[in-house]
Amino acid sequence: MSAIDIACLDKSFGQTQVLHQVALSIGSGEFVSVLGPSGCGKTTLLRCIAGFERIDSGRISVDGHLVSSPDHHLPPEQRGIGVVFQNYALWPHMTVAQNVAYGLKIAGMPRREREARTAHALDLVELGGFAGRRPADLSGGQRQRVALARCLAMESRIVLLDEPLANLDVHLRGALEAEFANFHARSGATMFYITHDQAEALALADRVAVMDHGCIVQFDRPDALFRQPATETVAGFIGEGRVIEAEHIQPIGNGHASASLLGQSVRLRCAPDQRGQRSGKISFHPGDLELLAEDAAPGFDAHVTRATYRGAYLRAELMAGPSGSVPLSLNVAAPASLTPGQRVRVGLRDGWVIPVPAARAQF
Amino acid sequence: MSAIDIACLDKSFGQTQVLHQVALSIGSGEFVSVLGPSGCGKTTLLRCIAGFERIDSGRISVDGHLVSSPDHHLPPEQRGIGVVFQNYALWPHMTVAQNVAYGLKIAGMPRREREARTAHALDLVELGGFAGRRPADLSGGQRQRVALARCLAMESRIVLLDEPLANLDVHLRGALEAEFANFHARSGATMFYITHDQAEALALADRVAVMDHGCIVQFDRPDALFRQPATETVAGFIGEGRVIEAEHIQPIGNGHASASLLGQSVRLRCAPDQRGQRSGKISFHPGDLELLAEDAAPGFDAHVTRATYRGAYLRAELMAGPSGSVPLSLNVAAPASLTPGQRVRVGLRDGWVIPVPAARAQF
Amino acid sequence: MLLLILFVGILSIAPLARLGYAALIPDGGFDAARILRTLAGGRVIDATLNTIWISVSATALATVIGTAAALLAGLTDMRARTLWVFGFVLPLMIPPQVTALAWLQAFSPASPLLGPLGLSLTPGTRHPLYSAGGIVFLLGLYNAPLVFLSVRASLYRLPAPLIEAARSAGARPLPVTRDIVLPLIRGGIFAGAALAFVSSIGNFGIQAMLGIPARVPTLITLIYRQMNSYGPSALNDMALLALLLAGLTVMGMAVTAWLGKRGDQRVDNSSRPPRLSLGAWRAPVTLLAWGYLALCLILPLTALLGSALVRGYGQPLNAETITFQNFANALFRHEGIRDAFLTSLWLTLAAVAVLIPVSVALGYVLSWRRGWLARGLMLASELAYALPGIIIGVAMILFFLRPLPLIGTGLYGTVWVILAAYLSNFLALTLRPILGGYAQIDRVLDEAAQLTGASLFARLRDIALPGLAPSVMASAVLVFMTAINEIQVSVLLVTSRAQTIGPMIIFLEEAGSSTLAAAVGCLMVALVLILMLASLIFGRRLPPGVLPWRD
Amino acid sequence: ETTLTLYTSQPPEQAQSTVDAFQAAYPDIKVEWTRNGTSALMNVIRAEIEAGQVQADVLLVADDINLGELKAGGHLMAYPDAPVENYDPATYDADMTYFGTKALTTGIAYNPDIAEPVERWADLLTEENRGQIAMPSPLYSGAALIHLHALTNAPDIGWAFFEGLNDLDIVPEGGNGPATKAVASGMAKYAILVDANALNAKADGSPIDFIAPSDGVSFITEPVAIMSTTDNADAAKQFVDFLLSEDGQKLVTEQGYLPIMPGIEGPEGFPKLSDMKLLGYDVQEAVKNDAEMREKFSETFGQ
Ligand SMILES: Nc1ncnc2c1ncn2[C@@H]1O[C@H](COP(=O)(O)OP(=O)(O)OP(=O)(O)O)[C@@H](O)[C@H]1O
Ligand SMILES: Nc1ncnc2c1ncn2[C@@H]1O[C@H](COP(=O)(O)OP(=O)(O)OP(=O)(O)O)[C@@H](O)[C@H]1O
Ligand SMILES: [Mg+2]
Ligand SMILES: [Mg+2]
Repeated sequence: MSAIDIACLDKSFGQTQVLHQVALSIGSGEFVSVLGPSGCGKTTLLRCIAGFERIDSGRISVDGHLVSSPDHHLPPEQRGIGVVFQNYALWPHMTVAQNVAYGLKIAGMPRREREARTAHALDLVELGGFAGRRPADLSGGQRQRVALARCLAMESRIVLLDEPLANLDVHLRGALEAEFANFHARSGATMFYITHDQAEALALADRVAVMDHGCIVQFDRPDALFRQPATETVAGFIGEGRVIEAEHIQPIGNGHASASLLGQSVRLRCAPDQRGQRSGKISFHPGDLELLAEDAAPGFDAHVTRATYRGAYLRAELMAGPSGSVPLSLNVAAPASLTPGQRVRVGLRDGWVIPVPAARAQF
Repeated sequence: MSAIDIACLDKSFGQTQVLHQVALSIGSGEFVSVLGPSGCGKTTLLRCIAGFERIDSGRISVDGHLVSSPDHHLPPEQRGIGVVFQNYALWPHMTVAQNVAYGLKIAGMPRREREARTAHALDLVELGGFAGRRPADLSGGQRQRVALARCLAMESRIVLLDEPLANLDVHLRGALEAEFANFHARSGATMFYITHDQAEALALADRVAVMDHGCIVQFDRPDALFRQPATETVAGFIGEGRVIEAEHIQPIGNGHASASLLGQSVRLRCAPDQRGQRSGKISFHPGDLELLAEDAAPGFDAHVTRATYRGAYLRAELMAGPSGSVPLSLNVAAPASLTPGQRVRVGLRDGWVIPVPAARAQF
Repeated sequence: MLLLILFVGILSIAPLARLGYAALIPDGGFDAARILRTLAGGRVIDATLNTIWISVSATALATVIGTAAALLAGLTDMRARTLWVFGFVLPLMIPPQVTALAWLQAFSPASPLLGPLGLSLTPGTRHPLYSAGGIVFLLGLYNAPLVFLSVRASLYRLPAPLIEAARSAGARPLPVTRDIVLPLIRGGIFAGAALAFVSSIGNFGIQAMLGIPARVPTLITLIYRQMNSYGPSALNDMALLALLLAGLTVMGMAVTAWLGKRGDQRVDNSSRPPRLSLGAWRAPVTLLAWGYLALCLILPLTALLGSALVRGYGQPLNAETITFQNFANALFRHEGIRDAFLTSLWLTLAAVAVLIPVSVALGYVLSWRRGWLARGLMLASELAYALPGIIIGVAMILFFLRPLPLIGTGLYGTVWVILAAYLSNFLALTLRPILGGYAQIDRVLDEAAQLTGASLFARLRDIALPGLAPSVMASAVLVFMTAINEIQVSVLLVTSRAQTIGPMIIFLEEAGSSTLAAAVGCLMVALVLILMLASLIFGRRLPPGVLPWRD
Repeated sequence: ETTLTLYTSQPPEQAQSTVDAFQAAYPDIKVEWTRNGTSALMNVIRAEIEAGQVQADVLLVADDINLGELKAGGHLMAYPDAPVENYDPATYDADMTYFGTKALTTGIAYNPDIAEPVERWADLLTEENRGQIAMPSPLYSGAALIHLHALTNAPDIGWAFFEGLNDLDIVPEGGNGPATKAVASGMAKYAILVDANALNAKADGSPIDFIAPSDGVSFITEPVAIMSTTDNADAAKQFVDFLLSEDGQKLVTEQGYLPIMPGIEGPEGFPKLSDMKLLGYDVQEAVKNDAEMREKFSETFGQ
């Protein structure tokens, strides 16, 4: 049975429609990430599920029970859904421990057990020593961790998290990512995890929903999103994908196609039902490009416009194509050195033909 | 001349000392990132520079003028410093445009010019269409962008930014990173940029200050931090570095040393004045490890404990060493597949001997 | 800062010091024995104890009613909230004596209300309102709108996510209110309580009308009695009693301030205010709320209107006796009434216009700068509010009688003394809610503006003032309502050149023109109602939450 | 042109008409007047005295105990040549510092809808009237204070009457205004009230009427006095002259009060001064034992 079932959901604020016909079906115990650019409606979707917003049309069911429809609205406190808020929403008049314990107290848990659970949750987020502080005396990241602990302590069956790691450093993030994975494995709770960090989304989730302008554009397993993006938006959003125009796309069977890219013939992956197209969009990631020797073939000439140091590698922004106007990105292993203006030759190892929606497909 | 000069700065809140003897000298026009775990005192340091906190001891000079010392305190409005706050600090009663324009209005800029500048700043953060909204009607990321635009519009000579990109998605982040770089190049302003994202810090900064527990542990160029971390903390914090114990470290000249690691002899980089040590800490990054054939030598045996999908690559967490208790991380290029429990053999391509502070160095 | 010190210094501290001098050193010598004799009399001690428990209980009652009303209007989806809030605030405009008399009549043997229902008291039994309990009851009802205004302002700054977080933790509306909402608006609640306390302790109208027949002496009635006695020491004794009352009041304010400050109430107010659904309770709660209004507004209002529509007080109102003569007289015949009204109106507006900026500035210093100087200023302002109005009047006379050093002529006998007295007396009234407002604003907003180079003044105008808008509006409404028909302060200061409407109504009463006085009262209520309606129309462009009666 | 400052307790309308009439008679004198209740005025004057800056030149207030007190403090100026030839010496001060201008008697008011008229003060003391008599308090009202002095002075009334009231649960409260309202609204059957209050209300149609008890009424004279600190003694004297003149006394009738110059008709419906038994008292004595009197009163009524 689905833990959360959303059908045809619309939501507007005044004149602006924020969610358009959102449909999602999340299995019980599933870990779903929602990924999308700022302002695309992620938080609004979460608030609809939690019951903070009434919906304009459509329906939301939780565990098979209808909780939201335009004329039925179960109040949030009766949905049994845990939420970590984007702006923390800590209660300023309570100490850290009281913030974490409040939900347990409301649930009527005996004091002893409550204190143990609170202490444990605070330890998980490495805030054991801060139990007596007030939120105002904490750093930004510490506040976020309190919000997290507050939700973890409730051990709800369904947990919604709104960018829970946005303010944390890599280490803590790594640790808490692992903790989420653990918590999920241990408790079997259904998790609905909003993030704008695709690495986080891909690493944690069973499935990822990519949103854009209030619509869900793809809802699929992480590797499918990465390797077979359904639209340009998804392709561009995941793994620093690059979308460029190719010509003469011709399926050659076995999920592959040949195409002509910047005047060179290349071999790409494609959908099984891909048809021949005069032109189309293809996508690839920086890791799919490699630096070649001066005049190796097949390859593209390009010049470097910007090179930034990324620790393990150097990220180079390139301009390629006949008129030097197609932007590409390339990762080069660390000891290398590239300077703006330098001319290089690059090769494409892998790429994907973005399928054309059925209605528009034509040769 | 230094734009910001900090000497022997101490700062406590009540009983807790938050900053310990912080010293930093930031050149005019330099882009400095401050990197450190949550709660280490980054925001507090920023607030001291901006003039919101009085300092307990030490001194802060801006452009050669003393602005803070225990008995002298120039109020923030006279320092001419721009700040982007961690929690945005938008004025709720003003529209987005009014928020951005307020500082210009105060500075007495004529309306026409002010409007143009405001519109430009909002366009930069892709909020052109939101000028008339109030902060309460914006998403979290949109609020952050308004805060950013507000600061950019002021074009201060010194700009302090407190995690300005924390709530933004990768794309916008990339765009704004580039915008910061541009702004910096164009204006020659001195930038003091707090972040917990080391990739951001390394990519943008001329120099990076790494903080921990209220102290500056290293202040150096990005590549130096990455390749020659001064302490274990830095090594661990940058580029997902791993620190493990090695024995029989012996300099072999030319900035290299030999050592014995998990029973294998390896060649490492070291400081020019490195001396022989019976044991010491060495550091390396996931990218320095490579997957080897079954029984290639030299190499270490390990088993996989967790493998997560990261898009371009697979991140594997390993346990190595005689008793299988030394944790390692390894990145494997995309098409590979590793499963928990699997045994693998890995080799170390590069590593760095963490120098022992002079006083403690001994054989 | 210097200006603030001057302002509070001249308007609050100096007249008070002059009064303290009159009280403690009557004839150039400090006479401890006299002070002891005056204060240690059995009657004074009795009155002090009565005063304390009556005003504390009345404050508690007012706080409960006012807070409940604010929660209803500010947090729930009760029907017709705007209209209801109008009705809830309006009784502030009806003089307390009228309210008290209306209640007395409603439950008297000859009651036109209960009589037909067969519920009226048998003649000869003691009226139940003639008791300490009765005083507490009426004072509580009368002062509830003060608390309401203050709490309402606080509620607007409460961000919805804090409530949502509690609801997603499983808390139903009642626990949410108890655990999250109330602690976060406690600044507003206790600011309101402080106002209610001061207003209760110094309310002569109700305490005298019910307390004297009930033989419950209180300090304020004692002071007025002293005031009417003869002899050279009368003024000094009265000043002494007034200081005692002021002392009690300041203690009360200190307690409420302390209670109100505990706990961090700073909230991020860039999100929208919350609203809880009453669900099935909506209809009954709405009914109850309107029932309360009927009692507290309609009762005294009909009494007032009933008197205004007949020629002679006590005539039954019917087709034969009904007349609009009184209204016509008030509006067109008596020029004095019109002049007095206009004077009151501009005095009130001037007081609001001066007090609001001063309070915002003073609040800034008190909330974000602190320091003993600021505390001293605040204490002085509260003392001035705590003193019964009539005492302020005396202090003003004592202080402003001589020609002022720089100007050369005295202000005495002009409207300016009345304005000065208003400024001195009502400073605390505006300061309290505004301090409550500051408690909820995160200082980082001010810091962000500081960075742009904005001066303190610009920041007060552009950042603090709009952020405080709901509190500021509540303050302004409080001052307006209190000052427009103010009596006690100005009654000693009015002259043929400077008349205000409050004393004018009293004089009409004294001259036996009760029905004309009632007509003037009705007109005042109508005027305020019109102003409120106008504010709804012209207030559309104001940010939400600024007008207490609009969402 | 001289400016005269007048402090008066007359209702504003009447104060204005008095001042207008005076200015018409003496065009070169301008009167600035302050109107307030007697006790409020006395407080103002006390404060002014305390500050050493007395503003008033002339006082025209309700009762003479207040003036007696000012006189005792040396704050009043004597006017030996005042035109008092026609007046009863009981109406002005023997030392010529203040002069009565009208008579306000205190008698019994009743609501004809619910009560019967009575003859004498003692008739009020019956069980049916328990809690049904409104009475201004001498602690607040000047007229009531004089009433207390006068009645306790009268040998056949005395304190017994007030004790009787207390036994009936009567609590004196406030001034004449509330007492008038109490009777007119039917909350009380009777009130101890000033004539003008009752009779003017009656004229307006209120259900109220006035009785002058046969065993005597107390009265106040609304005296006028000149402050000793005045700079305009001449103008002040002219003001006193005017009030005591025939024109001045006719004005009193117009304003709805009983004039005290013999031969001048009172307003319609008012009992004639000569038909009433007036209960006097010794002002000097009253000023002296005032505190004692209040004390005893408070004790009697347990206030
Ligand atoms: N007003 C205060 N009173 C007491 N302690 C405080 C106060 N403000 C900050 N601290 C403490 O000082 C330490 C440093 O806080 P700071 O805000 O500088 O951290 P930070 O490095 O900015 O962290 P983050 O990355 O989480 O924002 C934290 O442990 C915090 O709890
Ligand atoms: N109360 C509101 N009134 C009007 N518009 C709103 C309101 N709340 C949100 N919006 C708008 O709805 C859109 C979606 O907002 P939402 O908060 O869901 O975005 P988000 O995807 O969570 O973004 P972010 O990653 O920046 O938090 C935004 O354009 C926002 O400006
Ligand atoms: Mg969001
Ligand atoms: Mg911080």
